[in-house]
Amino acid sequence: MAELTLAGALNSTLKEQMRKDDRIVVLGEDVGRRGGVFLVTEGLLEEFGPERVIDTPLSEAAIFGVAAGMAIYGLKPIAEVQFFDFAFGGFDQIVSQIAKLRYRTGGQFKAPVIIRGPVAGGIRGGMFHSQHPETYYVHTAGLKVIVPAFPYDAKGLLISALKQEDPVIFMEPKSIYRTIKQEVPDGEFTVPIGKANVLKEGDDVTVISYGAMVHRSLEAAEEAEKEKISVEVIDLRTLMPFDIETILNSVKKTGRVVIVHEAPKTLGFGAEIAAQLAEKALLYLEAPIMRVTGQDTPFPLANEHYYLPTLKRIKNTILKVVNF
Amino acid sequence: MAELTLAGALNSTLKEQMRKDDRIVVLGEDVGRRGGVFLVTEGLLEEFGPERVIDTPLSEAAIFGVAAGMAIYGLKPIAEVQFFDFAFGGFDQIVSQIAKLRYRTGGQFKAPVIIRGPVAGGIRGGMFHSQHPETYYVHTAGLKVIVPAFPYDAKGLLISALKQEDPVIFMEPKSIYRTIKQEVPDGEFTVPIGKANVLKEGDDVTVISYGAMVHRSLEAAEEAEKEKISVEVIDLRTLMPFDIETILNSVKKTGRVVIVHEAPKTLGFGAEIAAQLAEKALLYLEAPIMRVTGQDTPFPLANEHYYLPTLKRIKNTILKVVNF
Amino acid sequence: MSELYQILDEEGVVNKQLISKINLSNEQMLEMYKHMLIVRILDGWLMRLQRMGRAAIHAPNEGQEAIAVGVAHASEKQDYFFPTYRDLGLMIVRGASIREILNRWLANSQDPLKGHEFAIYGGRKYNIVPTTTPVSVHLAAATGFAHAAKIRKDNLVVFAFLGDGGTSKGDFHESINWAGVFRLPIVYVCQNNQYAISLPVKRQTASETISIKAVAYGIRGMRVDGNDILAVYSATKEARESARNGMPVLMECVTYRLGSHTTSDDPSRYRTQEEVEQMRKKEPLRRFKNYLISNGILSEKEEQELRKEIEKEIEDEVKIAVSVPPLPVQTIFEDVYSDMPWHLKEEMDLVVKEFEEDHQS
Amino acid sequence: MSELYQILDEEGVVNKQLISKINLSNEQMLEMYKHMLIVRILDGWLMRLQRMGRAAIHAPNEGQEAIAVGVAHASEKQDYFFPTYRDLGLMIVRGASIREILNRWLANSQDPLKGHEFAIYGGRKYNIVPTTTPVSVHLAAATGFAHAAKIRKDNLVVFAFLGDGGTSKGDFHESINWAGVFRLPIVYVCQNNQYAISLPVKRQTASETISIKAVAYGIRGMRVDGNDILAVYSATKEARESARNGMPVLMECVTYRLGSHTTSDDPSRYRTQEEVEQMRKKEPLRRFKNYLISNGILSEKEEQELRKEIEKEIEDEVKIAVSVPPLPVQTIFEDVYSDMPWHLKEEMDLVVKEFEEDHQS
Ligand SMILES: Cc1ncc(C[n+]2csc(CCOP(=O)(O)OP(=O)(O)O)c2C)c(N)n1
Ligand SMILES: Cc1ncc(C[n+]2csc(CCOP(=O)(O)OP(=O)(O)O)c2C)c(N)n1
Ligand SMILES: [Mg+2]
Ligand SMILES: [Mg+2]
Repeated sequence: MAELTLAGALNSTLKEQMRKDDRIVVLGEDVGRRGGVFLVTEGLLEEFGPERVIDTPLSEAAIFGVAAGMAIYGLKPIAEVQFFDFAFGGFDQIVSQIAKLRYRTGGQFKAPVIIRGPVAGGIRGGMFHSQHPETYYVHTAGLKVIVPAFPYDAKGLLISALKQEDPVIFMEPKSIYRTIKQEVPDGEFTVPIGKANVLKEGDDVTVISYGAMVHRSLEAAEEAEKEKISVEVIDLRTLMPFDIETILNSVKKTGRVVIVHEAPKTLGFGAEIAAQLAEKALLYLEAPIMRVTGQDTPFPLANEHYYLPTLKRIKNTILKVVNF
Repeated sequence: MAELTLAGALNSTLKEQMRKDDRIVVLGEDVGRRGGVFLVTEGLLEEFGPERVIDTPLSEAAIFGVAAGMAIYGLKPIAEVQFFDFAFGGFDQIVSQIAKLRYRTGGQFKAPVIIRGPVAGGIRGGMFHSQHPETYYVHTAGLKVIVPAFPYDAKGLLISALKQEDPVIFMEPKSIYRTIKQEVPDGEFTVPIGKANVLKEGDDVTVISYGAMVHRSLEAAEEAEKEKISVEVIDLRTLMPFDIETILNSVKKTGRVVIVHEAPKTLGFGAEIAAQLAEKALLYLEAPIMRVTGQDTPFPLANEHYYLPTLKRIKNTILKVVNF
Repeated sequence: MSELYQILDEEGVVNKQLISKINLSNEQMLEMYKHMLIVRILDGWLMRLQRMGRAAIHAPNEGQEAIAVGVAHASEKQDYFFPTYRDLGLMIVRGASIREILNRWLANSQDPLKGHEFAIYGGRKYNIVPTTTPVSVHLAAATGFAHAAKIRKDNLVVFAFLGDGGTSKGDFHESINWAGVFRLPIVYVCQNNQYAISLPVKRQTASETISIKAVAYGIRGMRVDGNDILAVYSATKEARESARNGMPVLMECVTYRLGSHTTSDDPSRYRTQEEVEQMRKKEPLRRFKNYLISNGILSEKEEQELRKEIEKEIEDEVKIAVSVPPLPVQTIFEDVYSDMPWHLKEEMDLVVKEFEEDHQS
Repeated sequence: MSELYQILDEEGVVNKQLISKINLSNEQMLEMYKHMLIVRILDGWLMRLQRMGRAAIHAPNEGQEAIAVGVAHASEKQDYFFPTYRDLGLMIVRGASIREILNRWLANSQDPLKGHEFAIYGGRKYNIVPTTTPVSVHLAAATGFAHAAKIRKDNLVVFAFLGDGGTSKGDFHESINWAGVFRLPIVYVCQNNQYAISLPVKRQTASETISIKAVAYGIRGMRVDGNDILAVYSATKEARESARNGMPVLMECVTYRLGSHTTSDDPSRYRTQEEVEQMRKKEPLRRFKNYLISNGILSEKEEQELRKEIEKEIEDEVKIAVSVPPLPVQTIFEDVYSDMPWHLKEEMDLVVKEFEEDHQS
């Protein structure tokens, strides 16, 4: 048991798992000697050598596609994309090859690769180092999509991802790589894919979030509690599949919902939650479903504070929904 | 005035517009001598020559990116993608270059390209000739997205697209390229981008659709009318921006909504409509918002009839919502 | 790298010096001929099945049979293939039955790919990974497969197929460049059939040849007459050896697509019948047959009988295949994931109910 | 294509035969030196501004100044540039003021790019199109721009910049291949600075050189000492002429990145200080200065004064720039589209209201 950051938990999990299973291979730009630009793969090259920790050419399409080929062979590749903003150059590999392989071969072949890398804003990274592009992956049948918000979950979900047979998009909110610390057990444990986590129970309103915004949502909930509002906060943790049961149970109880995410609003993941609720829980809703999200613009360099959901905006929306 | 198919209307519009404006250039695989695999560009090479009708290498990234460069220069490129399923190889060009150019240069440069090509199922095309991938584009700020369902609209919207300054994703439902005929005026007229079309007024329920499913929705509405249900049918025509006003007005009147599209349900465009309604019209809703959509699987070769929204499923959903 | 490697000329006359280097028994040559013949005849049937509305689409192999058949014959059992949509020959050489191929084409309940996608050659037991339809996307997986084999120190070589059009894609570049950097056991077999649908190879690239592109990746280039099965066989042996020793190969096989691009294409829009007839003279079956007959390995009569036998078998199999029941509707929802998430169950239940209603009345 | 074209050796000793072919006045050479010096000094300031928390990020130019400056000097007024994030020199030669560059870096209310993206060199009036951050994506637009110029029969050449890492991307391949097929007026300037962040060029490709990749596209390859501004200038002139006549060029400029990859990189993780010091001996400013001084074109004293002058100007400008007011919050919503759709208005109203509340109390 050690107190670890999100980046630290990922790093030590990679090491633990690679020691156990020599089929695990890590590949990506600068993952070796450099240890990755956020040092998530630090020390791997030294311990596991250049055959299993592969510094690759600047070729996102090849990185993903090669990982798929390795997975078909029987290895367990973990491909790092330096920033998820750069994954679009290999998007065809993900959408046409990785996501569909099992389906189009009637289950004969599969490509259970993990594609992991940083997402999210808050580091003054501009439009190509800040995006939160989960929509593109959630909408693509065949992929599982994970966004941990805590070191413990990051470890447990990464191990779950390694244990199963489907390709996984594993998004790491870079703004909290080193800001959140948590006790994380040594050794193997899993957090199930598809299970949300109710971080805080409450009766008046449900706040649903994932990634870095979970922490801001918790803060906003605390502020709202000061005004005698009882807030339930749900961390989705996995977006595909997502935990409809936990969402429905909570909303049936509170009747009010605020969804918080960094991605742009239009067809951001909040749209799917709202649509599910408008179908399955309409009669329970006592107020409009509100989304507090990133703006429908490219991610700006200046004023990113206002581009992202602010604490104030989340809190005000909670109040608005409760006072509706 | 002539009775034209959707493909025919597009073809003659291209010719008319290219005659008027020598900055218009058409480029894509097999668009020249072959006339495009659906013959939408038939006869263009003969009339406008190889400098303006460019048969390109098999390079989707370059096709889109080159079009962007031509647009920066001041030409008006219309890039054809043979099937929208193949656009993912050039997705980075669309997302990182075309959609964001105006924004990232503070308005100094722009890339008003039109990327057009066939979408939709119903032709036994399997998973790589049938997708309806609008979500990927609607979620990408900076793009406008158009899906015509009628020859008249196809012409009017294509001319609107050519007149404005933003990049446009122009999706042509291939299953109705030659099945729908309509009188289409010669010469120039426009259909505004961002305006839906109320095809049929009704009081009991609103059916919202776009593309080929508009026609099936109309059929289902007719069948429902036989059972004395008054159905309003809206053809969205453009998805980004989409016509929230027409949607809200209709739903405030009917209180009931069915959304029909071919794309998979999860984060399909219906999710955004449902979310908007759950935010802006909750108190008017008298029944759950139902989506009749393609399935959350890759597009299958066998049994595509059941993969797509069937007439029966649309009609039953209308009944269900009305009888809720 | 721009010279064309040829053993049999257009009339089937052999280059004695070159053939002496190949170790091929008469039996094996007859087998190769038979495989080409099956491809030729079955190909025609698949075209007809599509025209009859039975199959969705087919990409004809006519004129290119020597490449897949020749490469597969020169491969070792443990080798792996990443074909395109035009490589029926690999399936035949690797032992797929005509029945299975027909079931795939008809996407019926015995289609091992469950009707999820058309026209895909491949299967675990054949060491063939079905292609993606988007051109050249599969090359990266082929490269990764070879990379894994190298990591595991397994003695196998990967053969990745592509067309001339496929060389224009970014995935071609990223994949082959990668193979060069990591010195992988892989042979990229480019079937330069002069066309990508309507576009001649000059519209794909200004490079002198396709094989010369190997220079850009520090790998070996080879240029082979793809209508000469003996040249293909022999070059593949050499390429395989090179790849196994850490020098990947880009092997350009020069051929010509005699048929349409697919069943939905009309080549008269973009090329003349004269051109096709001119090229037909170079086609691989006649050439190899001439060689076999003039060297007393096969007689005209035996050849006729072989043809008839194959025709008959396919006809019989077609009759069986067309009466196989269709796929159940649930298969739409299978194999998306290893387990079925709640939302797919929800969707499946609706569809199955509808299907049952439709089929009980 | 693997020989290195050089006019000044590492000590600034000139190859007399080669220099006689170049037509450069003393004034112009002094201008070139001054531009390199501005880049060198301003580059240091941009690094410092980042460390002070004023600028988001910077990619240092140290050691590579000769390339952008040399190419820009050899270009014609109407030519167009598609740079990367490391090509400050283009802005300087094309006349951007230090004030403007600082405003961009600080993303303040006078940033002509409205704070929408960082570190992008470009603007309409400079004929420079700002790059995409995703590597090599911009090459396709550069190619399309050249294609348009050819269609319009306009007399201009496009210079598209990229790094050695950029050659591994599919977009590099698709773009250059296209330029080959259509014989476009374009020169691809590859700054081979030996590294892509931590990865040496050997990890990008197994090809002998980068310039040799031209063979794969049927275009011309050139290999130039990128630390020798006279070689860069002269090679660019030749490349430009070739491109204008329908033979595109891939011009590899061999150089070395003396600094870190960006302000957020720590190169001690992946290379030794000795290597850097070794390479520093070849850096372009010292070399050119030696030439200018030993040929009596510049004196030590003049050089010192020039440096001081530049230092002073930048210092003064920094003082001004840091006090320019920040960007208003509305700019977040500008330039997404040519008009503002309803949903952006809705979002903007909310954000502006919040901003105003935050700033009135
Ligand atoms: C990325 C992509 N773009 C377009 C297509 C449509 N298409 C199918 S086959 C083909 C031509 C392929 O030519 P080539 O690679 O030479 O192979 P051949 O068909 O000649 O065997 C095209 C353009 C596709 N399948 N994938
Ligand atoms: C597609 C893409 N992948 C990864 C990155 C992250 N990244 C930024 S610069 C860089 C290295 C680029 O190397 P090179 O092309 O040699 O240019 P240099 O930085 O040396 O000038 C990388 C990997 C990126 N910007 N784009
Ligand atoms: Mg071909
Ligand atoms: Mg570099």
